[in-house]
Amino acid sequence: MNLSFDVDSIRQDFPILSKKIHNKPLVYFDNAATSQTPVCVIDCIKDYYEKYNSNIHRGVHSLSDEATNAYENARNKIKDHFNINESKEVIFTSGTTHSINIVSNGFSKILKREDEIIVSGLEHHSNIVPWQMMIKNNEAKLRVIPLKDNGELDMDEFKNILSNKTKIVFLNHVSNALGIINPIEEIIDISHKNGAIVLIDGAQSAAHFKIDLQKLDVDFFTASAHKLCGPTGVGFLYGKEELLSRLDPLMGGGEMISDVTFSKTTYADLPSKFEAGTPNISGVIAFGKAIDYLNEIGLDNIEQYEKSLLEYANSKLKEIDGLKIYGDTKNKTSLISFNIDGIHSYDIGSILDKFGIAVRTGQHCAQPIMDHFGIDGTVRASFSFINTIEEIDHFYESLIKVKSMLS
Amino acid sequence: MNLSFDVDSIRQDFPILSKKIHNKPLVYFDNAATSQTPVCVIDCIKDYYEKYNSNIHRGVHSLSDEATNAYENARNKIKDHFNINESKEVIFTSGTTHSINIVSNGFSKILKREDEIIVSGLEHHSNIVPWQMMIKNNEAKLRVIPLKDNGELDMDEFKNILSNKTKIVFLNHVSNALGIINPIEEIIDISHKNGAIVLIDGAQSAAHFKIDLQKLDVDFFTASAHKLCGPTGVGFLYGKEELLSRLDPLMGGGEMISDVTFSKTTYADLPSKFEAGTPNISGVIAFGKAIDYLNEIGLDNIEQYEKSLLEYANSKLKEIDGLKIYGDTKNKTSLISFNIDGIHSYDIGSILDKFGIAVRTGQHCAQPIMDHFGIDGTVRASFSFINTIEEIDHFYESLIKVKSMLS
Amino acid sequence: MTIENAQKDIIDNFLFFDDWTQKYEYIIELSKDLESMNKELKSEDNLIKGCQSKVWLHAELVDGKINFLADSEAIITKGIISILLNIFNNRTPNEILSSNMDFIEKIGLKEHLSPNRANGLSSMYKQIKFYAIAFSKT
Amino acid sequence: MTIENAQKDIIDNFLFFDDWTQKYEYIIELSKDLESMNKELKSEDNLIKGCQSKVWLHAELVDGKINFLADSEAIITKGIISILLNIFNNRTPNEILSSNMDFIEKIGLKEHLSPNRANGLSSMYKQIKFYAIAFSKT
Ligand SMILES: Cc1ncc(COP(=O)(O)O)c(C=O)c1O
Ligand SMILES: Cc1ncc(COP(=O)(O)O)c(C=O)c1O
Repeated sequence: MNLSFDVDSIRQDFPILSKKIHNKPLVYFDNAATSQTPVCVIDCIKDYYEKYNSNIHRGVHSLSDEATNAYENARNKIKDHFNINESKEVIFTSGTTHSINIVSNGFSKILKREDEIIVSGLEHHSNIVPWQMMIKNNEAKLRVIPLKDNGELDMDEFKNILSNKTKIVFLNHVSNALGIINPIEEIIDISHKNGAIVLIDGAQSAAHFKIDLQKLDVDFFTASAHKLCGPTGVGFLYGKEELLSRLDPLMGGGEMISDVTFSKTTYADLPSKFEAGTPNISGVIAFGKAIDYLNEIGLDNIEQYEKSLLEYANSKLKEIDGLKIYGDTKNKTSLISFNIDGIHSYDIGSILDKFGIAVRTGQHCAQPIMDHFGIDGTVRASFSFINTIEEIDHFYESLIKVKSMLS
Repeated sequence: MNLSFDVDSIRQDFPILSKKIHNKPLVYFDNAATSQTPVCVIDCIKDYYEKYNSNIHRGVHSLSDEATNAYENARNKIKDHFNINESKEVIFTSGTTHSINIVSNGFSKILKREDEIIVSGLEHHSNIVPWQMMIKNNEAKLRVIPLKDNGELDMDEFKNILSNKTKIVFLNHVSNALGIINPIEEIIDISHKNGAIVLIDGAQSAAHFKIDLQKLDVDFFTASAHKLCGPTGVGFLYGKEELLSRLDPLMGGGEMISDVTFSKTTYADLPSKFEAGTPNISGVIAFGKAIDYLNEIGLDNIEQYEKSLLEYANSKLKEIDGLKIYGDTKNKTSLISFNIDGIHSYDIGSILDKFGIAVRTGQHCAQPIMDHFGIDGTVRASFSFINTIEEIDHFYESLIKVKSMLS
Repeated sequence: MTIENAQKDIIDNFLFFDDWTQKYEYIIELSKDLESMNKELKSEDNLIKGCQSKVWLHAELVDGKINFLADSEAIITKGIISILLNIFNNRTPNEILSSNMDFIEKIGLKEHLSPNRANGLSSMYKQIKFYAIAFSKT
Repeated sequence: MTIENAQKDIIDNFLFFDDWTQKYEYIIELSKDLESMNKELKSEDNLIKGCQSKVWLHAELVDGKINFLADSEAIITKGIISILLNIFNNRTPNEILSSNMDFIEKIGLKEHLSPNRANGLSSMYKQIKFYAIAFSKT
């Protein structure tokens, strides 16, 4: 166990952890769906509405100044945290899904019929549909990196389908269904050598380890605040300035233009061009606070602690007869996707809930992965640094009971 | 003065009103940019993160149920408040700008070269740009309802440009730059008789009087929570079911599809089809709370009280030599847009801020209206039910001082 | 027995149980009573949307009464279907249309009524009513 | 006089004032000192983006030093430009590039430094530096 990591005191930061579910203490193992929110982030939102709520930019009064400063300050925090070159390369969005749509829509007029897009076979819905919508317009071709038996991407096949027709390569950093960490360094490197642009979906990675975007040299990257101890309805899209400048915006509206008459519109500079309308101001500011919070704990500490949780949970769960873990590879985040022989995942989830344990069940918006394993869904327990060894013990014991009830 | 309206006790609901700006009490006359937030809405957000923060839909555990129920409950509140037929006709968006883009993007493939879109000359940027982006694709034509000298829409001209080529008529209910209430009943009626669909932007109207969407028989309607005592980053789009069903979604992602493989996607039913990705869950729930709050006070009371504020402010401001009010018509909300001879609006706004008074200055995202009056901008003081006669007196006296300083 | 009486019976049965474990064990028991459904009937058409585990519901009008057949992959869902069919099987469309689902709350299974798409109970009931409407028009 | 000394002078001047009214009246006074700018120079090219009131800034290199001409429609903005040009006019590109804007905070005009696009001071300073960079390369 990592001694420098005081999980008990960290848990004090999360008001929801004192909640009872069916009279049992809440055991929250659905961190991959959304993270819980520390009190400093909640207070930050409260503070905003109590003290300086105001529309931002172009305001002449002090409140608007204060809100604008806080908003732009949050942009700088994202920039620093992910080691981004310039703050204008940080676009605030309503989340990962929105970010991806900005990129796919932006390229929809740039790509042509002969062009190809490569998507991994490990994707969340959000990563597939925008491209399917896009290729309806330009008839580009969508190609898929197949999975190996264990759920990892088949890199040999990736190299096979990559060609000079490939314009965009697109995948999640970590699979939400399995927790597998993809070899994005290698993928970015090979793709760049072939002249393809790479967009990485960091929705499932950013909360678990430190990410340096300049070092990765990735072209686009995105994550959602609500999986990073931040609030719902906000996320960011990073893009290299030169690329962002080439893309048309997804939405038109106030702030994203520098000049409007009825006959002509001139787009404003970055980042405004992509931030049409009044943004989620309190959300963005609280997102900045969440990043501060994660840095106070330290992502390296988080990574190490979560690794120990995963190891422990893995060893316990494997004691259970008939329990099968999917994507049980070396390089993964603290997430276990499993089934128990002859029992439906929905039944397991329903009964675990009665024990106070929140897991997700079903396809995890990743039907193609389920098809790959020939299953209908899994139980997904996703841990984070707010979880404990004791909770995993309780989980193990509850699973034993579930099994005896259901078989 | 309306006696049934106890503004002092209402002001207690707004923590920000105890704020000092440059050591003076905050006088917030920028309500048209964003409304302030009552404590019950702030508490609602806090409550969400402290007690039932969870991703919604498809979750098997209690937290997810609780969050989903609260989220769908908010949808019902919007439905009831605006007298909408079915809750699935309420789409949650990130705000008015997003809503408008859903409609303009949705029609972008339906409209053809000969088709026409009519937009009023009283529009906010957000209402013009999406259509300019749209007609780049389909070469439809954008026509503008011109303004009369006093700033009202020229209805004769509207009838002239309306034809069987007109597919969409599109305007704000209330102008953000001038506060003029447009005759939307008449516009909807005439448009429908010509077979055109009408989208009304209610960003500036919904906070000021009661709106019955079924009675209006409007096809699409939208507003933003942050102008309705709610949080930032959320709004809604109402659309008649039959019309919403015909539109392709703006964004692709989780929840908005019912079936995905790599080769084909089937869109989910309403409203999910338009709500891709994790929505602003806390924002939507707090939006519902804000609607409750407005209903507790009563929009009829609000309307009457704000009318008295406007009348008083109008009469005071007109005492000031060289002060010119733009759009000073009978039918308007509690908003005054003005200039003082020989003084730039920015100077007025900057110095008012020193007196604690927050107004907006400039073009109010409505350059075409400014062009119409041949001016560069105005000072805009927008009142709401949290403001008082005393604040208007202070405003008047401060303006006198500003004038003497600057001329 | 009227629908109301059938619902009362179920409420009475559930009153016996002290804790949720017993309730769930009973539901699991009930799942075994469900008449088995032919593979061909488990078609795309009979699949109820909005349930996390797959649920199929098939209906036929026989002598003015509706015959339901249903199945699910999840055992708890199956048990709940079994309760529903105990109540709604072999009823006239009108009986079904004038019924309600209050008893679910009374037997402590309210969570299954949630609009949350993970839980299919409200979708199932909607579908049962949908059939009743369709058949009342024939 | 160095840039630093010019900034010190301004700080000293502002120290005289007890309240913001006097400060603003002084700024308004200063606006009148601004050398007038030819209409042709108020071109699209010389317009500084990101200011709520229109601000034009024109620069020329004369004998290794930068001559600035500027104007605004708003009097307060004009006064602030006047302060800036007092400091930065007739300096070499290098002098400008090694300067900073801390004095603005010291004279209590920090609000004008905000990244808020309504306030143009930071945009103006950026533009002044931009010219300095451009001319230092010639
Ligand atoms: C009339 C009108 N339409 C649209 C908008 C844009 O709303 P939002 O910024 O919330 O998207 C505004 C906001 O200022 C407005 O006043
Ligand atoms: C890998 C991955 N990508 C994208 C998303 C979508 O993120 P959001 O719902 O915040 O837009 C998720 C969320 O579940 C995810 O896990």
